Amino acid sequence: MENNAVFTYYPGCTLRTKAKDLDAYARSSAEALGITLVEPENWQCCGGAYTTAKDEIATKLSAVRTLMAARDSGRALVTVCSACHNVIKQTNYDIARDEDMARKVNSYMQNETPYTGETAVYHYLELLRDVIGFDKLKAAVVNPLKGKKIAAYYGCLLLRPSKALAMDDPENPTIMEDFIRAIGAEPVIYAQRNECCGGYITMEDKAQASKRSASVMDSAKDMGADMVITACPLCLYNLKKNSGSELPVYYFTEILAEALGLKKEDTDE
Amino acid sequence: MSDKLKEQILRSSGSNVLKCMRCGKCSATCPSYDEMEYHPHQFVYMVEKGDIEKLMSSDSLYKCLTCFACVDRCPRGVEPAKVVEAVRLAAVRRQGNNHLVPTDIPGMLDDDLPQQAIVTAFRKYTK
Amino acid sequence: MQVNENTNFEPVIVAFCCNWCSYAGADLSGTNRLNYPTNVKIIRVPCSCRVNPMFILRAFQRGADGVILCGCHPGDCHYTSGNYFTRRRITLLYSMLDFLGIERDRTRLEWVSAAEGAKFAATMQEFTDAVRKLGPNRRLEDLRCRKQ
Amino acid sequence: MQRIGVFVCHCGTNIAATVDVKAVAEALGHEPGVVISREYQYMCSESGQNLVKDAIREHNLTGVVICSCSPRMHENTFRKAAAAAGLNPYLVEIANIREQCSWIHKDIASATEKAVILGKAAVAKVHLNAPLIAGESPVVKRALVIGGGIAGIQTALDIAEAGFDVDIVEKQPTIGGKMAQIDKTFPTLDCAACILTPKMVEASQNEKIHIYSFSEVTDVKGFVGNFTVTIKRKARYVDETKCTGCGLCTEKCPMKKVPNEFNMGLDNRTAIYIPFAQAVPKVATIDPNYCMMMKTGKCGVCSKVCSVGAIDYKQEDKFIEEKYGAIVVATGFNPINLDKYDEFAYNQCADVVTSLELERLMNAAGPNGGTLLRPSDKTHPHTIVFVQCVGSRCDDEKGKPYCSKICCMYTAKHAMLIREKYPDTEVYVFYIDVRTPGKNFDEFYRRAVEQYNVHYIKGMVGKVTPKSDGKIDVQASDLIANEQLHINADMVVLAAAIEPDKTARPLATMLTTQMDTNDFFTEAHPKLRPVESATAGIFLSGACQGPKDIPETVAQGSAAAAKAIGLLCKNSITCNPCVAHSNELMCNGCSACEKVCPYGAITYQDKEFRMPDRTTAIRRVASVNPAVCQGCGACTVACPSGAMDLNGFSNSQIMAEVDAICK
Repeated sequence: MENNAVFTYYPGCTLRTKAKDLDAYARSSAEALGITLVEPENWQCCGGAYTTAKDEIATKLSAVRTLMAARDSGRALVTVCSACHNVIKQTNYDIARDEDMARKVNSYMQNETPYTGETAVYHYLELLRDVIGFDKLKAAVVNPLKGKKIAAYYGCLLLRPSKALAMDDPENPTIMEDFIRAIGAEPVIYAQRNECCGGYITMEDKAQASKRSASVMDSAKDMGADMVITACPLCLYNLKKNSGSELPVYYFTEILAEALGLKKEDTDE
Repeated sequence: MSDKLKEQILRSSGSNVLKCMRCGKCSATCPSYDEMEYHPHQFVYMVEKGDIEKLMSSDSLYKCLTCFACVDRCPRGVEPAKVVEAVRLAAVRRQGNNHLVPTDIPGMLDDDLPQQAIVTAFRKYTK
Repeated sequence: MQVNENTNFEPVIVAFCCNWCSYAGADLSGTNRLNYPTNVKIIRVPCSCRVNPMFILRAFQRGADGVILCGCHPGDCHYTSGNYFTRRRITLLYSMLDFLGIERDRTRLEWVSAAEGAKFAATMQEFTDAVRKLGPNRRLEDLRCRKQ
Repeated sequence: MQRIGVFVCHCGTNIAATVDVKAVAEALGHEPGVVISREYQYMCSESGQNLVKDAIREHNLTGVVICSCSPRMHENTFRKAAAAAGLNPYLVEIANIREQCSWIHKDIASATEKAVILGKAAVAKVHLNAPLIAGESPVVKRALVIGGGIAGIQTALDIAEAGFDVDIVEKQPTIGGKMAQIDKTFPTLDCAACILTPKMVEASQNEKIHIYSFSEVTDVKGFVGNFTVTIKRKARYVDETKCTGCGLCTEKCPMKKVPNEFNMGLDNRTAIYIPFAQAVPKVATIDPNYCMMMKTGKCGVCSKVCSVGAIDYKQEDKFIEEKYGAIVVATGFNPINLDKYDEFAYNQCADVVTSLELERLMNAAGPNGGTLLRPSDKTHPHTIVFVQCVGSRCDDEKGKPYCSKICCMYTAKHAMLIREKYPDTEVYVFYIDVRTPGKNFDEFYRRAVEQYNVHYIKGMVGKVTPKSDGKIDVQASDLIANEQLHINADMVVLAAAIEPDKTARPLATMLTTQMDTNDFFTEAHPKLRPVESATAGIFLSGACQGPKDIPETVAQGSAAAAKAIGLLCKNSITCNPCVAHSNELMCNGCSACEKVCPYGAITYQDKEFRMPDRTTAIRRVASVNPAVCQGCGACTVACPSGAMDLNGFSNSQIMAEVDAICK
């Protein structure tokens, strides 16, 4: 436990600007739970989306740099943004299995020690489940969110492709529901929780983004949710801005911090 | 030409379109189905047939959300989203075919839009 | 003597055939009057897995120029898994032959079913031609075994 | 000193036209040990055979070589002739100079030369032939059927009908299997219970049939004709011989909240239970996981109400050992677990059910007494969506690569029955292909469409979203209309793939039979020996060999019975003498042979050996069971010490042939 308690922490670019809450509450909660997060120097943007094409190498390099930094630090890598997590995990999965890709990446980067997917990558939620444990988290809660009916929104990035992400059952996940129970609230299970919010389509097709995010929010509301939580800044944006729903949406780290008694009264939101 | 293009797309996607059994589950699960002119199962089928130019010029390329629902739920492991991505890449790699140009961006922004969206859109729409 | 030998060189070829598929396939090529070279002499074994790689080496030692081993197609073995053993053993034999510097083309493993008379004949023709091109086996033949 | 006779056949002109048979006989006459070399027009004719017989007697031959057609043709003929003349039949060798010489070559000189070489190889081999005696092994006149579903019942009835004793081992408390759970059967729509239960009763009343219910096979030893099987009789805490099946205990049992397996967990049973009214044997069983007496020592109600004193809380598992001549495997199938397919919300919504659950929901003896009601709120469903191929025809680790074969038909049946009984219900069937090869099958499916207006849609369901009002949003593709549909349904029925029972694999290991990668038992030949396993004496019945419907299962059950009867009819079986044997003095006990034997014919024994210095030593040595060995020879090559050899194809014989050819 003690050895595992220090992690390389990759916040990602959005957490530096629009999603500061996601980042700040993740850090303060980790500290309260006895976890040290060390941010690598000079990290770069993960690229936002993983390019699945086999003939794309350059677009995968920044994720490899992050993975290598974690390897060289001798620690596992933790991310909290769903998109960064997805890109980094897919890169790590593919480079460990696709020899051709590993060869090209390593020769492109002129690595002295070739990178072949050695770094362990956790999402912050996995940290809570597998390293800290939801039981311990429950014991650490000072301000249980009793009576709150919370719908967990996974979106597509946290679970899929399930082989690479390997975080939870992609069709009937439980990690966020277990998290919600641990902080004293009641999870609301609704089928649209693992369907896409519309993502980057909001850039050029607001109508489609609205349709997608409304379908998610309506399903959550229909099943009786008081609020929705997510780990992704873009999901949060779509669900709030495009869905037309009144249901509040929060980052999961925010309610985590609230349950741990770390939340400041006046936040940006 | 079409054969070469098909070969390129198959190589780039890493997908084996011959595994498809035409069940249509990809299109059944696709969240963007109604916005698309050609649907995921058609991408797989038309690439297999070598009928790719129609796909290249279709707006459907930019409607796929890369949510991987079709990839995870395909019973045959065909990975339709990777086929769509390969066709889209082939399209935007043609000179002057970038789907998104930087000068368009300011008009798309609002105060809350995370830059993650911009980065991702650039990854997906341009070369 | 060595110079002339290649022109009218007739290789000695030993074919091991499993009783259930390949031997029956060889019979079928006879029944259909499909021609293949007389160089090929068949030894009947119950299963290709009965063939000890030692038999193959023995054939080379005694002056054979090529050895071909025929069994049922994978999955069709009369004894269900015998030809899988054969396949692995021959792979090992190949790596040994490579190590010794013996042309691996002198040894061949083929799957011939009882219905493939034509394939049997064609394979034997082709293998004989290939061995004839390689010339006589001198590296493994033990001259002390050469009688007469 | 060997005295070998060579006989060269002309086969009319078949051989003689391209091979100079006289020259062959002449050349082979000079081979060492050859005392007579003759040629004749037709060796296989009676006079040809007499020539051989006379020569054997006259020259006191120790070996015979026939240069003729393929041994696959007449080896047996000449072996019999030799035996008639007093020579061991395995001292005859055939040189194939027809199919493998005269028929494929045109040039007389080279064909003759080759025929001589083939003859020399045969002579060289026959020098080393040893007389072999085909062993015999007795057959125990009793069969074991593993699995008491319709396949096992049919097999047992047929074997009993032929007059042999047969035991059924069934792991559940009752026989009947999956068919007992089914409501109606396609394509005739007769009630499954009405046709199955009489057979169950027939099996229980047949004095040749003994049913070991609630029992499992735990060990199998022996070989064809002589298997020794250990059967575990699991404790049911009720004395079978005393229980009358009155059912009073099940009425009085206070523990009433046990999920009822027979109804697929859709309702509850008591801790002491009889699975269903027509169970055979009709004997109660206590479920120790729920029984209050077993768990806390407080209760004992069943014991108090039982008038015959059948309850025995202290009963323990018993092991019995029986001998059998033949074993029939009929372990059947189960629907797959659907946890990996939760895009269909099976684990999130009570109204998403499997087809087998729907059978129970529609069955008159089921949880709703035959009225189709939603499990969640017991209301009548008005829109039902069927999803085909859930987990079948998959090329991923979640599903099965094969077609489950029965789903198209039972779904048509369900759809039709629902439309008939509840015409106000809309029924949608999403299909990839409708597969209906079978007598009256396609007509049945067409009736569902044309007469009952079932909506068949070519496409697949992609996402099922249960809603708070109890409705279920079914998102699906319609490939012909090229659109995505949303159906507001009340129930969703999933046609789950079927897979072999989980007990099949450990059983296959015990029986040393082969299975495919899907755990279906492999038949000895896919076309010509469909109900036999590759292991002698083990036969296959029903869905354990592959997905099957009821008519096919019954047909295969009877076929397996016929094969078993064919074996049981014999007093003894003749064994192939060309089997492996181990030289114990050379064997180093490494087990290499044991590992490659596909039949489990090789075992190891500790044996006492006398050492040169008059001490004795215990060594572990291989021993081959000649009744089980099929003579493939895999072990002979695996043996590192050269101890293992094969009769009729020994190392020295094959090398003698090699030498003769290469010389």
